[in-house]
Amino acid sequence: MPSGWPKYYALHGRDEGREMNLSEFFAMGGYGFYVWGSYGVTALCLIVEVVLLMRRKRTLLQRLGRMSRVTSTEVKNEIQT
Amino acid sequence: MKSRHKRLAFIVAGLAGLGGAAALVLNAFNDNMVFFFSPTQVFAKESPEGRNFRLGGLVEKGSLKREDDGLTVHFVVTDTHKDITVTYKGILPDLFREGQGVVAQGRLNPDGVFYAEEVLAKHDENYMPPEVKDALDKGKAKNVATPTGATLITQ
Amino acid sequence: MTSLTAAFRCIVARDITLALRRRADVLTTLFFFVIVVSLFPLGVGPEMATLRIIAPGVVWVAALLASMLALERMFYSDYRDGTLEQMLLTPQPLPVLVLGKVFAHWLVSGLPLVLIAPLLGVQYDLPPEGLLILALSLLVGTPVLSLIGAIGAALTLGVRGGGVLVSLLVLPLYIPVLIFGAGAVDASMSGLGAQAHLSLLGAFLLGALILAPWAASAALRISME
Amino acid sequence: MTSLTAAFRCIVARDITLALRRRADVLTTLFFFVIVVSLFPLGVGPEMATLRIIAPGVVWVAALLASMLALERMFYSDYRDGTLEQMLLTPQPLPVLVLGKVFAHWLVSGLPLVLIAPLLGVQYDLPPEGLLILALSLLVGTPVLSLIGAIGAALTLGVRGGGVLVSLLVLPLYIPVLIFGAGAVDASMSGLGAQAHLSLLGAFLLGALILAPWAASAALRISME
Amino acid sequence: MLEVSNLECVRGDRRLFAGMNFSLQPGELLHVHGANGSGKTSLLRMVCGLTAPAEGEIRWNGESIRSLREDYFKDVTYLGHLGGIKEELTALENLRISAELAGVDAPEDKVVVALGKLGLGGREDLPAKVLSQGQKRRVALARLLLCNTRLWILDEPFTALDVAAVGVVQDLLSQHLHNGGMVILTTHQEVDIPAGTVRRIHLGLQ
Amino acid sequence: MLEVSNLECVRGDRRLFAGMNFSLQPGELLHVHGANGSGKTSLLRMVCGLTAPAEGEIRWNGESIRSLREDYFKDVTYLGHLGGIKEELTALENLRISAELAGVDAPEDKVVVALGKLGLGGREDLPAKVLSQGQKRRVALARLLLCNTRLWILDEPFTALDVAAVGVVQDLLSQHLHNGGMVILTTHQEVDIPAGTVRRIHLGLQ
Amino acid sequence: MAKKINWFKYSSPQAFYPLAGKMIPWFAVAALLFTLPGLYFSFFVAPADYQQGEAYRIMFIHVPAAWMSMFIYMVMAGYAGMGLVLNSRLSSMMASALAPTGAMFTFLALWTGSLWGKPMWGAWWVWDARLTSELILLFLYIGFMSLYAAIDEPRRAARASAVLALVGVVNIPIIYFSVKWWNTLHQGSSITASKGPTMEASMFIAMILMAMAFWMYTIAVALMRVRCEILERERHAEWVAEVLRPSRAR
Ligand code: HEM
Ligand SMILES: Nc1ncnc2c1ncn2[C@@H]1O[C@H](COP(=O)(O)OP(=O)(O)OP(=O)(O)O)[C@@H](O)[C@H]1O
Ligand SMILES: Nc1ncnc2c1ncn2[C@@H]1O[C@H](COP(=O)(O)OP(=O)(O)OP(=O)(O)O)[C@@H](O)[C@H]1O
Ligand SMILES: [Mg+2]
Ligand SMILES: [Mg+2]
Repeated sequence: MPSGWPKYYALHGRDEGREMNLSEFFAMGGYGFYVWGSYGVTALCLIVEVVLLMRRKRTLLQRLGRMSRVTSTEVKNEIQT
Repeated sequence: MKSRHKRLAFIVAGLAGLGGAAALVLNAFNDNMVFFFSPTQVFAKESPEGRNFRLGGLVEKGSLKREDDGLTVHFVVTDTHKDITVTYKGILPDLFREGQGVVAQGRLNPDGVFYAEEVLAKHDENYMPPEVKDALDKGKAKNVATPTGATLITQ
Repeated sequence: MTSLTAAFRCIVARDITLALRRRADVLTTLFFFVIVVSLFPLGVGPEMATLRIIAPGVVWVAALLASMLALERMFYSDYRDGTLEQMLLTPQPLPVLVLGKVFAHWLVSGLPLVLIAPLLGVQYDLPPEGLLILALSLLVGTPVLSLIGAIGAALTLGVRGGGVLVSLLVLPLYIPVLIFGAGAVDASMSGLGAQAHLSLLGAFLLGALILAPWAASAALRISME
Repeated sequence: MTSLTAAFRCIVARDITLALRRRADVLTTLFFFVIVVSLFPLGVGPEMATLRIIAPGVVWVAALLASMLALERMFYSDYRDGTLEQMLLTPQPLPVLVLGKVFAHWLVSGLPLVLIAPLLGVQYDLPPEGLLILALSLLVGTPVLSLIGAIGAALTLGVRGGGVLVSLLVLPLYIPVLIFGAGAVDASMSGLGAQAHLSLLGAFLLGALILAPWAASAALRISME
Repeated sequence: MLEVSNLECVRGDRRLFAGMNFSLQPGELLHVHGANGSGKTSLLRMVCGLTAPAEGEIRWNGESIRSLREDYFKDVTYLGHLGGIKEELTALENLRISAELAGVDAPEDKVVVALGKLGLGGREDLPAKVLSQGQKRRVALARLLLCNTRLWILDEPFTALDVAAVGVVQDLLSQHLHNGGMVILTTHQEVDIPAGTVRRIHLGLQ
Repeated sequence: MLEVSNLECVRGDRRLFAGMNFSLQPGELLHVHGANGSGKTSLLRMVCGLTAPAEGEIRWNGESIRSLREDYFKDVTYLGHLGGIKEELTALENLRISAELAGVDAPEDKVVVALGKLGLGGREDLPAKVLSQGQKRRVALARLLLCNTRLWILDEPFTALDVAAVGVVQDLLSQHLHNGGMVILTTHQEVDIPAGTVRRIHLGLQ
Repeated sequence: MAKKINWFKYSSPQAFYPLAGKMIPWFAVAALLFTLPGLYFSFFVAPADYQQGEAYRIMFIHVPAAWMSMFIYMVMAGYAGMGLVLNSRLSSMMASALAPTGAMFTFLALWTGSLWGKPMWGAWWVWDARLTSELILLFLYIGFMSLYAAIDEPRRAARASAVLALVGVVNIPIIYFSVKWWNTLHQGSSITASKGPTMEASMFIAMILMAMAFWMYTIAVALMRVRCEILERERHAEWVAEVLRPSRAR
């Protein structure tokens, strides 16, 4: 644990100012499941959303690219009429 | 011309209706519509008899007693005017503390003891580190304690 | 102004005539309500104590489902045969016509529920006061259901399979009505007085009366595009 | 014989394609089921003890209602656009086509209920064994509902407002399924073993499989006159 | 009186027509031609105000129909692919209700006369559902006799009609034009209107 | 081949016709005439076997169609007021499914050709709901090209069709008659069939 | 017509498409720049609470997610209304681009709330006013999206779902004031205009940082989605073909 880390108030703040260690950090004073469950799902949702969007954009561009190659002349005609 | 008059009439009627709705809402909030009953209400026989209801209030300081099985607990719920003893068998929520808000669901026995089937902790909207709390408690203990109680008791 | 009330009356009379021509429809909403309420003792078992507790909830949920199902009839048949199209092209303000349709719909599908609910409550061993409040809460609550439902029905008109999609749109908005409706009966039975719940329901009713016809007619115009 | 299975497969494939084209429909039956089951705690109050008692009844009643509502879709759209007419004029035995339609309908509207029911049961705090029996009873019971429902749907086809009239015809026949379905879960939870109930449900299924397609196709021919 | 300027119609992905301009004066009939799917129905619904155009404007007496709304509908009668006939109501009831909603006074005898003119005498009190295709269509057309609107918009009015009924409708149209009315119609049948100016629009190059 | 004897039709309270007799030989077309509401649709549905006659009998190759049932349906194609087109399916899927149910083998290219003949080339993969009135009707008519049944029963096949499509259908009919098929149709439009014998029935005295 | 007025320039999808493309990276970076110190403050600077100990750290995502769920709905309804009244395509596209993200934040508020409620209150879920109305919000989002998906014609879909969005707006004040109006189990607001935040400064800062991060994220994601939407709906327009040409060369 890098020693320059800030002070961290441990469980219920009785012995304030003590340096934390990693497993204590993950235990979150016994609430690890709830805290990490929240943060984890949140991160997951955000990341999944972004990934889905990127995929959507990629497939869309591919499809439109294919379409524009096939019908680009046709599209123009339609617009002129 | 004529349709404009109509439109005006519609708007007036609409506003009147909204006013009426607002009045009814206020009326409803004046009345008691509660998630739970306070001990005072229970003593005033406002709470349902012979069926389950929710009892809310503060856990009286120093009233919590555990039985030997480690599961059954007794404590007193107060709204600073009246007290009711509650018996509960089960796991208490972590936020359950003496002096803190609690909502218990269960029924009132004729002996005046409230048998709870479910206990929920209600807490206040203050967030601060413990030492600040200590300092506050030392200084103006009353001011901090009242809002907690107030949220529970006001309806 | 007189032309408005004339149009309103004309629509109400028309829809009620139509409903009487297909009386089966009216009776079957009612029948649905009755049968849902009566199915529960079959599914849940006949213990009176349990039944009394669940009674307000069951009756209200059944009323909610029944009036949701009846929604489909509010605009759909007019849509199919083109009379709705004609209604949109009428020199009357559409919200007035919509209000007329909703009112007729409620008379035919909501009011019967209100009238029969006390009888069903007796099945569940509700005390007289509970029965009264049950009927009252339904009397104030079911028009709200019809009004909110009109919006959903109008929105899903053109849409295929709208008959079920409508539940998705409408049920979330029904939830408050359900809570306060069933809450009123609960409160009165536990000796608390249902006034607060009822006035909230009344507030919903007023709000819906003002907003729903506008929203529904906007939705109708969109659906007919 | 091969032409029979080919026709059966063709109808099933067609109806499933159609269902996938209007996916909203499929999802909304499911949604209806979910929301009915979830409404009850709102109306009845959130006490776990009560909820656990009423759980099998509520889930079964909800399944019954959901599959009843979905019935309307079984023949109606085919009737409206004349494809049903064409089906009657097909050189295939009608009961086979009807069976195909019922099967596709169940795949789309019954099976999802079976799959999601255990999740909903968890809301009501059912024990794992109860959940298993719940799913099993639904797996055997919902096809019966679809089969019986097909008769009702076929009978009420031409009739205006049949969508609700169908409940009048079909619900009485659904009641035994409901009683034994909910009873199976109750029995297993009270430690009695659900075998007897489940075998009865199985008997219903076999009976319905044999009788319903004939009855429904006769009803269809009558409705199309 | 009716002016349409720079109208564009898009359905789904397809632009059916664009830059359409025409105007219609009293006594004129506009016959919209075009192959199946060329956008005739779409055009008529736009002119009625049922659909909003993708681009362009429709004006009635110089004002946009979007802003006129109900005041425009006072002057228009539309008859679409769907007749707007309720099957449970009798022919008589159907017509009386639609007249009342249109704000027109239609006493029973007047309606009976109108139905008689369209060859439905004696069938006034049958529910519309037992009428045949063509008879239903006739009931819908009887509305034209009752309302006294200036602009008639008729989408395939002659479908399902037998020769006699076609003749009646043709007479109706001539008379309306003669009285200074306006008509927009589509039909695939060849129909000639003796009186009044007939203008044509041809839709679609496909 | 098709013999109808002493047929009577009653709808509601009214007897539409009675004592009707006719027979149809290969290569013959029967054109059922009559005013609106004279019972044409009712007659056609009876001949299909959809409705039971009030009196009289219909025989196909000497056997009553009531007893033939599915064997009769092998030889018949019916096109009613409703097209029998599912709106969610594409034109292609619609046709392939109805061919398969009719027990006919219809590979994709054959269906595409049929659609092309009816002027729907390039629209094979559009869901039918976005097609116009007339286009839907064309899809329904394309069935005639796929099935190889002997007896076609067509209720107003020309409604909503533009001139080009009417021509195509006329050609289809001639060809079918030429190949020894039989046709029963109703239409209010005047349509002539170059090849084959055309017989007429006039319904209704009213 | 609208194109003549200058500040309407970007209300056309054609002009907005490249602009959105340019803005996305900025907002994405901003989101990251708020997240990092936000997380640092949440876990290392903010002290444990005197009552709730460490569990209260869920607040740093629960509250921003709940805020965003309501805020996005308001913005979405605003855009939808604009699309309805002004008939501008871009507004309706923005509305439908915001909906999935809004639904996600609503879900997250519910999820984190439940995970917080179990240890603190002793129940995953209670039917109190705040929780119920937030659940209704989720259903409204889902309804909006399904209605939009159920109608094939994009313009009609946009207009129909706009009506629904506007009707649903009444729910927002109910969510917000529910803790005042009813006696909920959910706590009252900690941040009020009159009293100021009733929480420690470092906690408050952490919450604000996370809220800013979510906000920036929302903008970036909504812009990405609206770009897809624009391409899909305008795929036949000439400018789309123009846009696609360089992407094919790449
Ligand atoms: C599923 C359960 C929950 C839901 C749906 C929910 C919903 C919400 C919503 C919508 C807000 C924003 C309202 C506003 O800005 O005033 C909010 C704020 C908040 N919630 Fe929750 N909540 C849940 C559970 C909890 C729990 C268990 C706690 C704490 C024990 C909690 C603590 C807070 C706090 C501290 C705020 C900020 C209040 C403020 O400063 O305005 N929530 N919640
Ligand atoms: N919702 C839609 N999505 C996509 N395309 C559509 C939609 N509605 C209509 N169309 C297309 O618009 C075109 C015009 O339809 P419209 O009904 O206006 O034709 P029409 O000229 O009236 O034809 P008909 O003579 O057959 O009645 C058709 O090609 C149809 O495919
Ligand atoms: N269910 C019914 N009850 C009573 N009368 C009916 C019923 N169905 C049809 N009719 C009557 O039968 C008659 C014939 O109807 P049908 O549809 O066969 O006529 P059609 O010759 O096809 O007319 P069209 O040219 O208008 O299509 C009509 O006069 C109609 O009123
Ligand atoms: Mg057309
Ligand atoms: Mg006919």
